[in-house]
Amino acid sequence: MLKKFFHQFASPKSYFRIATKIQNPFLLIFVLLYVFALAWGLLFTPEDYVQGNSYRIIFMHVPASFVSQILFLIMAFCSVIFLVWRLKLSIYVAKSIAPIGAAVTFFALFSGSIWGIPTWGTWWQWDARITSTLILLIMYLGLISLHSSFNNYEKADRFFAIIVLAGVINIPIIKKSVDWWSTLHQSASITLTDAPSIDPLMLAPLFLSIFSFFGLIMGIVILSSRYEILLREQSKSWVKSL
Amino acid sequence: MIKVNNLSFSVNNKKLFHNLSFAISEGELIRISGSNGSGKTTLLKIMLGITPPKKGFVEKEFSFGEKEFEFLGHKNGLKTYLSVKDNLYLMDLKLNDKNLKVLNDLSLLDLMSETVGNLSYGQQKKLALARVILSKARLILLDEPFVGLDDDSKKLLEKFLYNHIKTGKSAVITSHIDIDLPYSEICLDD
Amino acid sequence: MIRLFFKELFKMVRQLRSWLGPLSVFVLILVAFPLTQDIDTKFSHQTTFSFLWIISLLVIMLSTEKVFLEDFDDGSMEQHLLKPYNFSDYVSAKVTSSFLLIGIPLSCMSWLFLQSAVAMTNLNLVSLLSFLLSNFIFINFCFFGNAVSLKRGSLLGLLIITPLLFPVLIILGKMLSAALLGLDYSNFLLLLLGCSLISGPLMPFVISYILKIHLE
Amino acid sequence: MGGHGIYVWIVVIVLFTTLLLLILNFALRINRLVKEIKTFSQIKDN
Repeated sequence: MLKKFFHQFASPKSYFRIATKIQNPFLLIFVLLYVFALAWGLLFTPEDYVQGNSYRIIFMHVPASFVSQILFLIMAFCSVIFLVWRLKLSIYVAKSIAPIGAAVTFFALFSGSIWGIPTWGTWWQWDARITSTLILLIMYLGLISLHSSFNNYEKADRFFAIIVLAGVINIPIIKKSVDWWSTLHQSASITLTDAPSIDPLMLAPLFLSIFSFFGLIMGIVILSSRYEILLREQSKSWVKSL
Repeated sequence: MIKVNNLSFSVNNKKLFHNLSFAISEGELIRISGSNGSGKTTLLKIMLGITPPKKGFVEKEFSFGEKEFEFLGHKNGLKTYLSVKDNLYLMDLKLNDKNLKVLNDLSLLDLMSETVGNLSYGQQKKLALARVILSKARLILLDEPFVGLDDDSKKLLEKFLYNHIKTGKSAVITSHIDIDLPYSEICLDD
Repeated sequence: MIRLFFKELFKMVRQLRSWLGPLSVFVLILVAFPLTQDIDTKFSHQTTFSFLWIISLLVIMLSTEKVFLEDFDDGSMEQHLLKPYNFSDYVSAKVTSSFLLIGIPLSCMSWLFLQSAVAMTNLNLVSLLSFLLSNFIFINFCFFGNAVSLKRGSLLGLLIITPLLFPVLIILGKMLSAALLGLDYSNFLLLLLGCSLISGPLMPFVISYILKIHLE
Repeated sequence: MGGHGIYVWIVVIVLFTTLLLLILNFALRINRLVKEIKTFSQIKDN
């Protein structure tokens, strides 16, 4: 019953049709929203006493690192659906998330490093959060190269799903163990989460920017999953009659 | 003995065969023919249960686990860095008189201590065939068994297959080369 | 099962380069390490241990590079799949034989090197045990990685499984520092034991599932 | 303290370049693929 429902409404064909329709308005809304949130955060919030202007990177860094982890979770969710119900659409979506996730993770690391220069005086610290984010980036890259190294798509899909699941179990473990490891050393001078004195004036644009950045990235995911569907379903008749 | 029902298979959306049904009874030799890339090897692998089919199913009278069948594919399953004797040990073949006689017929007896990597392609193929011949399985599946064999060995294999089906056992082979045996044919070209 | 194990062991013993080669590389690196230091320097415990762990990990990666590729290429893996026994038995026979021929000698050599490099009085047995356990876990995970990237070179699989091994390395490090401070380190040892007890029986099933997909 | 505005602007520029590149990359790929599929099916029809 449920399976039938899935197969009818989650077929690549109907997904593609809906995605094509909503993609542009979706992207436009969230781009505008994000630009608005950034403008609010960058231009209309008071300067921080301790960090000066550099703290404003928070409005780009925090959304990116949040979304980079959420994307992996979504990918794992899709992989489970694919492995259990053999739903093709879910693995198309999962696969199209990987390059975007890599880009977002890279940006999260990059913006963190830039932020580190004025606040910590160094662009890198072997602190728990940064190390686990770096591992996340490596896993995204590994997944991309794994899928591209198979010439049989069906095998590649299954390996992809298995490794994503291994990774998603792995991420909390790594996080926990790296946390554990870093407690041995002195904790970093300023951790990213304990931004000094978050007052509501900063909090509102921060939440708005996280929300809108997430929406923006989901818009890009819709775009790239459309590409993936086209690529994989080329020989189907509905693609030809597009 | 084995029944194939409405089998379909495709790779990357390219159909290999569609709604294929046939049955193999006792004492029957089946030859699967078809052009290159028509899915002969894939069909064998589906019958063996290595590859799952896209649609349809294979009914077996006996379970494949029970040493009732023997399979030889393109790859011989030999260790090239070991001697012929060691390979026979890995295949669980004892060196008793009966087995040694068959090896002698295949003219492998003089090569027992030779490293397999030094043997010619045909000799290696014969060693791999020795496993099939000595296995006493009820069903044997051979993928292109005649490739690389000389005339004598080809005749020997044909004689073996003939005796094999004569005693009520069955065999499935894929081959491009014509054989002097009664067989029923399954053609994978449409 | 035991028969299968002896067959795998026989195959491996006959192929000297698959285990003697990595062991010699290990010895060469052990020799090279003190050469880069002054003769008088006494190594610190932490450095020596972490050096030994990382080198063991690298040598195990090197030695397990083609474990499945050989059987896959010559078609004997297909034959194993069709045999009456479980396919995962074949995998565990392979894991066990490489632990016997590579893991145990590596642990013993690391332990011997430790005796020569730093004076250990109270940690002798425990360090040997930790080497054995960690090498067992490393071998299991490297097999997993190689099964994933069977025909594409081992690099890809290692890229994916190396993050999985970080927690193990961190546990090792924590254990050592606790031991050096004179604190109770049995928790960490138990954790390590737990890791190997989980990965030992579980990994063959995961690996055999992956290999079956490859054989399709 | 104050200042440090330059860092913020670097990050802003990198962010928007990344996003733009991502969107453009996929949009262009889709366009090219659709065109290809169309021409292939036309050739097959004739």
